[in-house]
Amino acid sequence: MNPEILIALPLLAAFLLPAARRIDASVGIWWGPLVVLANLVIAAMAWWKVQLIGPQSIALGGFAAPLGIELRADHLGLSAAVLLNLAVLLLWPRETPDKARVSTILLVLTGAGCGLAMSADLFNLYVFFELVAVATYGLAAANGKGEALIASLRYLILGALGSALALLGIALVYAKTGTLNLTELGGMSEALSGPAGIGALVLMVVGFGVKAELFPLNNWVPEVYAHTESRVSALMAGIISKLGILVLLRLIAEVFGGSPGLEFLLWVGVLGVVTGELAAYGAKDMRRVLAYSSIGQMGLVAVALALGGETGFIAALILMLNHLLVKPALFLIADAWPGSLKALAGKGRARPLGAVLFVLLALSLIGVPPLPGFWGKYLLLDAIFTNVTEGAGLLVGLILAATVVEAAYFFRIAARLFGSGEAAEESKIPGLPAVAALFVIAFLALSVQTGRVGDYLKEVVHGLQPQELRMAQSDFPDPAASVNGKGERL
Amino acid sequence: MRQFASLLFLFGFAFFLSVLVGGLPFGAAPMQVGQAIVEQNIEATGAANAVTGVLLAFRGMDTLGELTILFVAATAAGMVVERRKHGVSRDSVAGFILLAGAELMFPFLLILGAYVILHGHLTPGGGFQGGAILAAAFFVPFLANPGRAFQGHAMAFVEAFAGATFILLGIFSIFREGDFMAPMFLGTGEFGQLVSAGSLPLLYLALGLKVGAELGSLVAEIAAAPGSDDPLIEEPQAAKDL
Amino acid sequence: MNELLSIGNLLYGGAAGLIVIGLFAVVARRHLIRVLLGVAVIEAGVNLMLVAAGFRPGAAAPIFDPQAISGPMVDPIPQALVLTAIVIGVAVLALGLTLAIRIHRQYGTLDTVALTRIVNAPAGSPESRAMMQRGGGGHES
Amino acid sequence: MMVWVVAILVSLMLIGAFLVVAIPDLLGAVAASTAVSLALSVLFVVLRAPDVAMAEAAVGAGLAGVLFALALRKTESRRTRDEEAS
Repeated sequence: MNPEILIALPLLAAFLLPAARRIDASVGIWWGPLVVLANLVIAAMAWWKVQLIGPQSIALGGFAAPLGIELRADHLGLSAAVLLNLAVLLLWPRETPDKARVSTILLVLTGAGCGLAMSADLFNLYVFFELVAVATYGLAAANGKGEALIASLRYLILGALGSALALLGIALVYAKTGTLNLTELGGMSEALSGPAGIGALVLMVVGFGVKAELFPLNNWVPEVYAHTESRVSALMAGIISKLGILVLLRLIAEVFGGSPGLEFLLWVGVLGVVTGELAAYGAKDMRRVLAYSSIGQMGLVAVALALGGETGFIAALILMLNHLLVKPALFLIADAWPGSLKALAGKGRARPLGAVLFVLLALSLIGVPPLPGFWGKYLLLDAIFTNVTEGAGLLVGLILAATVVEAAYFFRIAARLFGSGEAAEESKIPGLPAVAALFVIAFLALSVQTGRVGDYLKEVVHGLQPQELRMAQSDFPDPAASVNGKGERL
Repeated sequence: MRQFASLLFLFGFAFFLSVLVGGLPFGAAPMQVGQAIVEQNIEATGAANAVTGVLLAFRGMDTLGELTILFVAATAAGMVVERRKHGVSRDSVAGFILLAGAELMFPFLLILGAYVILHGHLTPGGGFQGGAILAAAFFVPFLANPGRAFQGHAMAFVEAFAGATFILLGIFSIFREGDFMAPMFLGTGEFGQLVSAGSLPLLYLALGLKVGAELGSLVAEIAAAPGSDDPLIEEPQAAKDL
Repeated sequence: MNELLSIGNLLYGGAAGLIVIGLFAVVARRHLIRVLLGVAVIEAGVNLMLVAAGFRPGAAAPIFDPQAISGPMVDPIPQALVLTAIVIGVAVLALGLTLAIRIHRQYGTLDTVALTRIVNAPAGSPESRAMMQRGGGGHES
Repeated sequence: MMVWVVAILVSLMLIGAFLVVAIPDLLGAVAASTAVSLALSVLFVVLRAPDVAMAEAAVGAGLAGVLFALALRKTESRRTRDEEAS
């Protein structure tokens, strides 16, 4: 099965949906989940094939890589595709007035996300990124409430600004090198070492960072997450933010490894961690606490990415995986406790299972030892000590201080949950929604199998062929060979 | 204060941009890939217009993505606007001359749009430009008389069919050529003829119809949205779902 | 050569100028429609930058003419990219305008500062009551 | 020769962009943005990009202008009272 189908099938289904629901109105309800389920099966099959025969390069349209667009069917791309399909299926929104149109948007989001995860062409990445972005603007406004509409419009303006800046970065890269293919750009690092190359990286970090909740353009995050349905917030914080990071990961691993522009990403990450955790400490309702904490976590991922190297990339991937499983579960569990944090008093005793799991998941975000979040932060600190020559102490100090703040606000919530308060009134929402339970089970599996997952992530990073690894290991295939010849197909 | 801070930021950004732009070559484009495409375009795609070759053949996936962005933006816009019953518009119907002019322009714009789309592989123009003209053909009469219904069933089917054709041609080529979105399974044909360049004219036709339909419905969504002082008429949920 | 240099400076400078002016509209103006106009201006600047990057003096447009002797051509790739970018830009803009119309209908203003004040106002305050009267409680169903 | 054409077009464009930001009347700002797009599309012709020029004229100048004008009519906010410089 060609992995291109992962993109084509959901888009085809989305195009047909508006016509199909004119024939039978119920189509709008079952069509979307069914197609995403089929796409999930295809993604899993393609992923398994990569496990068996290794990463493949696909020349779209039969035009070999620098002329046409190259797709990478590699560990990273297909793992992300599987997780995206799964997350969209599990977190399908329910409280939407217009189900058919939301289905269409989610189908497009699925197809575009798969494309974004696999594309190895700079402008094609931009197109898929923009497609994911427009779909999320729609999703953010899906419940039709006034606050959600305002949040969505602000998000759209920041997103459009970011996309324009990212496109400017791409224009700079193209003006300097005359190509858009990532593999080919990887061999032109000297052309990109001047101010134009560094500036291009900075612009792309800012632009793609909008979706990844990175520092300068992330003030849409709390408003959007506070006013959308919790499933939509979970989807956006859980997986869509990771797609933005994925683009940066590919860019850094293949093109900009060792560029001085990475210093900028490092400080973007640090500022994200510090501002995010401080804002979360000051936030007054649950949704905003989770949203700001998400900004902090993505900041950590950005720091890990900027440090690069095998350790840095694996730290970034573990932190992302941890956040991917924990944050949706937290959003769904916290659905039972809307509004101000003050109203939490004693609510935990009414729903002990949900409250205990909430605390457990929060512990992993903080980074308490046996949990996956600890390994992410541990590897991150390891990468700082090995890669940063001066100022490592300051960096570590800032991150540890942010962790203390993080611990402080989560413990405050825990104390309120289990503290004394009025007897909790009855609520229709159960303590642990079924979907949240699935995420918790996956999280527990990750906690038990951290070692094996870590080994797989090592393979994922090796599949990216970052430059330093390419030099270190002579048995890696020559990247130039896959550029000139037509890539092998599955 | 706010103004001052933003001015300061802008000066900084302007300086940053001037440093970036200062190092760029001009007039000596490093046509790493562009030169290869200019040389191979006719042989590979049979299209005289190299931009068309790039858009539909070499970088077809970008075009599919861009088409989908229009589609999803129109879908999201349709979700956001509140519905107003047809015919209860407070927007005034235009005068006789404008109405007649709009009706007169309709066939003219339609033919012009079709011409621009179908000659996209030979001359400047193509699916985007022709699609925008098609959209104008539909929304100019609509703007002159805002009360009339814009999107009927036929429109929805044209839209779905055009979008699906673009992808189905791509999937079809998997079976003929082994590659997704390989446009040449019909052969390149005789250079310079209207029917040549493989499936490019077909792709452009699908693209043009889809772009026209989506741009038209975006304008229609905005034109049909109730203004600030219009009374809100809630349609029953079932009607909106249909 | 001198002329070429100044053409290049003019084009790149013009593109940078558009981007900076557009950015001013985005960061310093408060009306949301003006902000969207600023975004459109920024996109225009970026598009100009891309097309200028593919320009070669004395080269023809990238369209083959069987009758003419084929000389050098300008780079077709940036042109294809810009075509795509133009359509993407207008799609995003249209969605933004739709949202703006709906927001204006519900809250009666498109001023960012006023909107922030209304949204953050606690329930029962004058602002939130004004909003309720105006939009009839909006769309809460 | 070409330098003068480019210089005139670029300055037209920049003046238009400045007006987009500066005109208090929003409808005037929309008209200015249309002027920016038109100057840009002529510039694309000069740069040997006829396809892009057509698209910019049709989409950037025509369609975007119509969309903005429609949105302004719907929001009835030609005079931006809210937008006093602060």
